[in-house]
Amino acid sequence: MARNDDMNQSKLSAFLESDTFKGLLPFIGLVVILGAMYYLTDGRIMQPKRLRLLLSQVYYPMIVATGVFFVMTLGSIDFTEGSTLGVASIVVSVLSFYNIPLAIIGGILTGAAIGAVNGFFHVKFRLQSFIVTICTMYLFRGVCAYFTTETAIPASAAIKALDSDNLKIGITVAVLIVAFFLFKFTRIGNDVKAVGSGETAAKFSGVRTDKVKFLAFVAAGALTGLAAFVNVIKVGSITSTAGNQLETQILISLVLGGLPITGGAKVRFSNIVVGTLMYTVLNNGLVMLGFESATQQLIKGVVFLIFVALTIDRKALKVIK
Amino acid sequence: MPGKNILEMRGITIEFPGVKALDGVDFSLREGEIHSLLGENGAGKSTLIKCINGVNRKDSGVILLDGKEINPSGPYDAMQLGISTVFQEVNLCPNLSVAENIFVGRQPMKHNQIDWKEINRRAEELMSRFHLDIDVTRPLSYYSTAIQQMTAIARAVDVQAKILILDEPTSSLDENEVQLLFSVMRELKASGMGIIFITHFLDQIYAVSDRMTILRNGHLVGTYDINELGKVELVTKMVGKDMDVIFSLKRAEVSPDAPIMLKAEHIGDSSRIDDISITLKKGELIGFAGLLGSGRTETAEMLFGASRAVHGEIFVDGQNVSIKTPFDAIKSEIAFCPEDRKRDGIIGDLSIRENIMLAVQSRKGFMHPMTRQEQTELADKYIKLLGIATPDCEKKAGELSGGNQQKVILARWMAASPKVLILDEPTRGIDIGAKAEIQRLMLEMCGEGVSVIFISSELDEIIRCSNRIIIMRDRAKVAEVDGESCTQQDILRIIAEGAA
Amino acid sequence: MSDKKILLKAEHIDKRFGITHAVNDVSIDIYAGEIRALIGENGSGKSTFCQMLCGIYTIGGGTFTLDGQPVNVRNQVEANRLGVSIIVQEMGTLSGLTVAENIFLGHEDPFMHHGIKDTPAMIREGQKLLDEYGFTNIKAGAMIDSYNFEDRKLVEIVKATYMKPKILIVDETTTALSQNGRLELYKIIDAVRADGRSVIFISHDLNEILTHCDTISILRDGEYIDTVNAKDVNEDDIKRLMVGREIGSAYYRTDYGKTISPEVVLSVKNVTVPGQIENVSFELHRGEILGFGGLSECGMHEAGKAVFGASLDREGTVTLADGTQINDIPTAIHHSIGYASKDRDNESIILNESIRNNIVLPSLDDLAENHILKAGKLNRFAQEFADKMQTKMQGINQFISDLSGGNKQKVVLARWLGKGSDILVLDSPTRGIDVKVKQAIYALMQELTAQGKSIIMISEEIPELLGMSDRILIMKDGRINGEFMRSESLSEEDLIAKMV
Amino acid sequence: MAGKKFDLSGLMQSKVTWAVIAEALILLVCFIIRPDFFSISYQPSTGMLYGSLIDIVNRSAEITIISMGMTLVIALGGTDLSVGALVAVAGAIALKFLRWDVLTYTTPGDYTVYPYILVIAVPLVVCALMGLFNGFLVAKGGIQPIIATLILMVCGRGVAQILTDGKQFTTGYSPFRVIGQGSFLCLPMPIIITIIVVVAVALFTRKTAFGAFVESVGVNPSASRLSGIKAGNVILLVFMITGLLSGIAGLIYSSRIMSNDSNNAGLNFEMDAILAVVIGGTNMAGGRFSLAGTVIGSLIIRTIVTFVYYFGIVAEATMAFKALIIAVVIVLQSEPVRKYFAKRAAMRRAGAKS
Repeated sequence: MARNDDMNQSKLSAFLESDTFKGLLPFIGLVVILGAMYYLTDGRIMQPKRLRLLLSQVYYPMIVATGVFFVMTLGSIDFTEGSTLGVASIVVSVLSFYNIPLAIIGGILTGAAIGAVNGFFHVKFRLQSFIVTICTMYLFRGVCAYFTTETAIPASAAIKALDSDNLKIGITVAVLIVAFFLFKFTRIGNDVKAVGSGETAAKFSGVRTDKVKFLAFVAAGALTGLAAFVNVIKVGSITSTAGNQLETQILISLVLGGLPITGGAKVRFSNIVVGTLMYTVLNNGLVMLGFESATQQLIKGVVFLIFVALTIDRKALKVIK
Repeated sequence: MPGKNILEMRGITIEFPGVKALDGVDFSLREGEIHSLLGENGAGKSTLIKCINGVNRKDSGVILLDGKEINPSGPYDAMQLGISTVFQEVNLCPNLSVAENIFVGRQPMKHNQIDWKEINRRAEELMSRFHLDIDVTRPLSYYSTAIQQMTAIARAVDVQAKILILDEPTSSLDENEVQLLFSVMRELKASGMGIIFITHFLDQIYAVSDRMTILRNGHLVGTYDINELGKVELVTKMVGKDMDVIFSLKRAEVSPDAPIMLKAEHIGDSSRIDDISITLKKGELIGFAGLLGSGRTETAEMLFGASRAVHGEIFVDGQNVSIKTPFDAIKSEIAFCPEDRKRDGIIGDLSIRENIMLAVQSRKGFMHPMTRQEQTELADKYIKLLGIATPDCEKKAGELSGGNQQKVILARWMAASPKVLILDEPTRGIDIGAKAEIQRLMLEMCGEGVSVIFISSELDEIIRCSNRIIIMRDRAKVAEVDGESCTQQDILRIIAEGAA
Repeated sequence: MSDKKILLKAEHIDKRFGITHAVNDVSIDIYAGEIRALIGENGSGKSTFCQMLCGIYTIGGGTFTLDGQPVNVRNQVEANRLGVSIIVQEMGTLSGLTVAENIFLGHEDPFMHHGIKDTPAMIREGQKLLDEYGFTNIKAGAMIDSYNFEDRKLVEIVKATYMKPKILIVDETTTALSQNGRLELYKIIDAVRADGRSVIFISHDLNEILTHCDTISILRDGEYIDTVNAKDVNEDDIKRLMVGREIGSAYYRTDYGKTISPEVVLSVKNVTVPGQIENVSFELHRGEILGFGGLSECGMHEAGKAVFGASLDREGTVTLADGTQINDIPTAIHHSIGYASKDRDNESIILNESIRNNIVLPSLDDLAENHILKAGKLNRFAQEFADKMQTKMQGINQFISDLSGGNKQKVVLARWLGKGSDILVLDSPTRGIDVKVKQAIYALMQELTAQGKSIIMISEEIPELLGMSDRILIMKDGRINGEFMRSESLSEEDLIAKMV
Repeated sequence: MAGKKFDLSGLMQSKVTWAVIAEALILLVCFIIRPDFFSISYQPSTGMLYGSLIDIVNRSAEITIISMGMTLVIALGGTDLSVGALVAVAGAIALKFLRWDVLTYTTPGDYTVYPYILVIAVPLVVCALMGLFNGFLVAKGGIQPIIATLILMVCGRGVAQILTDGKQFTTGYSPFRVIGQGSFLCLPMPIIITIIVVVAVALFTRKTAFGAFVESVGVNPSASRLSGIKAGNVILLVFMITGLLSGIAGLIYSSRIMSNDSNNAGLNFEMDAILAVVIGGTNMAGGRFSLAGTVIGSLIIRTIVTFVYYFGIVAEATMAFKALIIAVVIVLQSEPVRKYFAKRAAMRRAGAKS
């Protein structure tokens, strides 16, 4: 009776391949991880105090992830976020002594400027985003290290006073809502997805592809600048390792959230929220379970592998632009 | 009136291993005449020229220069006899000066030293004769191809050559450089020189030459006065090969008791094709007809292991073979030219040589590589055999035209000398000349015992070439018709019946 | 019709191939001493009818009465004996034999002396016949393969006519002959008529028929329609009789002489893209289909891109009627120019996107109400235009990569229909698409031009160019090399002459 | 046919020329600052030659070795982010085998707990297997190389730390010291190992058809598969080679410091290797690759670090300065810039024509 085994086997694999399952997968993943952590830490993770601490770790990665989401939908990759956060945080801290609004704007503008550098080299010289962002990562990592060699740069007391959860939640939610609106209801979302799934065809259909790509990088930088402000409130002073490995963390979060690495039409806005939450919960859970950092990294790697294997979109295998 | 014949060639035959480059060709050149020589590449033009200037030895026939029989042993010997050639790539020394190039090998001496002043003076005088006032002492590479050509011609003139051969001189010249060359040619013609002009630009032939000789496949089609033949007539004579080829295409004769080369029984994969059986005799050509998406490509991919067949067996030459990957298929000598040339066939960035040797090399595995020499030989053999229009085998395959790319892929699989060759839409998207070529090659391979599966949506091609035709509809084999008797109408009706 | 003696009476002739009804109850009378043309579209049964008469096919039903006696010919040799001979379209002579052997094939007995073939006599006799026919350049003793296609056809004519057949069938032979070959053939068939015998002449060349034949019988889809006198009909009447039926065959446009409005919608002035096209200038009129033809690398595709503002470093100007210059794609689209590329999967459709997004993309700005896009509105917009093009799909949110080639092209056209583009640049719009969908696209093109839109159609298929364009520009080596207005007499050769 | 025109514009087009020019420029600037930059002296004490040039080649050994494998991975159209982590793993295993039981031998001395062959072989085998794991994910799993190797990048260092329980072992075992600090024919051992590796990879790719297979799979994987190339095996082998080479680099790195600094061993090595390959002219989208170009690329990166050191820039900013110069080189090699130069060269030649 080989025939009907084939039948249900192929039905199962068909289901696994189908888009609906792929769409749901991240949510299932989040529930599974939450459930596992709840069980393993026998409920301690859900305690209010713990929950607030967990949430406080979500804010700035969520904002940065929103920016990177637009870049990855283009099919490109942005490795600069970590060092952008570092440099922007320095600017925010220095300006925080003058006045707070200036600090916020300064942070955003610095981030936007770095994003513009990425965008300019990627578009004008048609260099792969991968290469450009590695160079800028190094460059601004060095700049950040240079300024924080002697001592960490302190932020003004005034800015630290702002450190209240509802402010941070407010900013994050606002960013998410605005980004969702732009993505879903305006031309930007369509353009970005079009460039991701077929750049030449998009160009031939009237999409200003170069402009879209440039603005995506600038937006990612600006949002990271805003995240720097949120980070400075929480951290208070900037050391040379600020934002270290943030770019890998964001990449993993978004992929855990179900974002296909090649971008294009299959991206869902929910990838950002689910991915960042999942990463933070996983991170916190492992810390609470007492694994030292080495094993934590190991487990994160394995979890990441499982999700990647399931969500990979074989049809859209392309070189990263 | 053009003068007496200064050059006569009668019954010239030259054979290269396996191919008769020139077969009993007569050619004559008069004094003070521009005589164009034309034909498709591979027609024998350059072989004839190389025979005149001694590069190729002629197997039979006679060459008369001013009535005396000559047998030049090489270009230098020919130059002594007064025959100079300007090749397409102008083979002079770029680093030497213009003047030196004109007098290389025969510098005027003054008390046993080279008399440079004399050389420059005469070079300048020659160049002014062609209304070019250039600094003859600068290196040749400094100047454009047009001026380099003029230097080569000046050299021929200075040697009082009687016959000047120009091989594709205008291919890299722009408009006014071509006019400059023509004015020089007309001057030389007036001075009594006989000029043989080879070009593929038809309007240039009409512009400057008095007579023309057309070669095709090594045969002399005819010599005509310029106004005797209209352009369309000229083309059909030159390209006549295709009309010939199309009408002379005959289905391969398959003896009834020829061994079954390929037998596939009830092959199918669950999702796309459920159950197809095919038998293919040695040297037989089966056509696959059907609308797009009727499963022809899917069936071919299963035979070749490009997609996994879930059930059914495949026998090659009698033995049961399990074909899971293209590698297994190639091991059991099945070859497959895919439909989507760009995606699955040509590897654009690699050279033609690398593309052609790919299948042979992958069968050998990377541990015992083919030497660069073997690869070039293999590539050149098929470039010549299939008439791929390329200067050499190092050109990037991606830069070739559609027809030539298709020939490169065909060469890749012919080189692997398969028993069964599957061709998926080999003639799509290429111009009329190449289409006929590909069909001729296919039938030639059948003649040599290769069994061919020919998938095409051009019904006239299928009918013309196939011994048997399998008609597919909605991923199933609905009919098998004898190629001889059926017409387009029958196939269309069988196909149409089913389609909703 | 003169009341001459009936030479051949065919009553209720019928023939089926499997399920196709090739000849359906045809009754024709052919009189002595006339040249009867037998015409009809491909597949109308005219060849089958004649091949039944001379024994190539067995007679399905009905009887042939020749000169009063019923005949049922089993093979060509018997046919010749009864006075019926045929010159087929393809190669009628057998390679490997001498010319003389070919001429007397099947009638060797006069040369047989108790079993031994007297070859020299045969050659002598053959040469006599050849000289009689005036084909002096053909040697009876030589092998037939040494002659080119045309001379072999002349030998075939001699073979078919030397024994004075009562009825000579000439099946589309003239297409393969050059001008002087055809003159020879006309001389011979006139001689047959003068001798009181008759000829059945099958050809597509209507003016050849009108000049050389007395009466014309028309077949359509295997059925006999009518017989008319050549003198009292012209080409249009014959065409109408031949085509007649409403469905199907009106594949291309059948209207000729449509006046194109002088209003210029787009003017292109000496546009140059280095290395691809050189100062191309032309104008596009409202409601016109401007065809672009040429060999594959002639630059016509780049010209299409230049008009759309898609070529990078382009010199020269592309200006609309209202003076706006088109220099990049967004302005082109904004000023209602649409472009469907030859490389459809890469440059026209976004493969990994839904059908809806592919259709709405250029019109996003128009659909947005102060920058806000409502999903419902987009869906309705996409559904409306997809349905207008009868695209076969499950739903507009289905991924476009699952559609067939024809349906993908429909989505591209739906996109520009939705955008309301007045000027459409279509590059090989029907490449690799099924027959039925091709018809739909041609119908759409005519509808659009009727609404006053103008189309630039770039195509590599000459019949498509001839069939659809009001005006055709032929490109060669990056330059416009010829311009033709739409007319019935325009033939493929005219276009090819400019292309080569 | 003599006299093939000297194709200046062709040379201008190729990226390798730009790499060589950049290297020469940087060396020149170093020379101006420190005239003794090029001096090479023989140091009897260590029996080795000594001088900045030697130092550059010596220090760049690890990156050059890794980037040989990386060139093949990039030629396949992918990237390998896990090389840095594998360097740490190799070092950790080697030191583990050298000082298996910390308790009994507290002080580092000239001893080895396990036979020396294990100290060398096991790390290499483990790294090769990790490379194979990457290859398996890409070839069979169909996962993008950047994602597949990201997994080992993340948990590779974790494995290294677990093996050494987070501690940092040191050893004084002299044969192990030879790898990183020994000398042969008065050249530092890492240079010798690099030469061996470069020659071996070059022979393997160019003498056998493997190089051609890698290029064809890199350009058009489906056409190669349909031509009979076992694309899967080619990918597996390439990632295994890269893993093995990372192992070798790991041994050299840990032998230089005679300990297994798992946290920063091989940090950002993957970035340096990728940049070396890109500067060397291999196209990131896969296809033609040039091993020689990569060697030059790696030397450029090392020269910049030395240059920055000589220039007196504070250590922290070296990374920034390195990035800046690399960025300049990459921009110069980018397609629009090269096309601009080619056009200018053509115009100059055309100028001569009229």
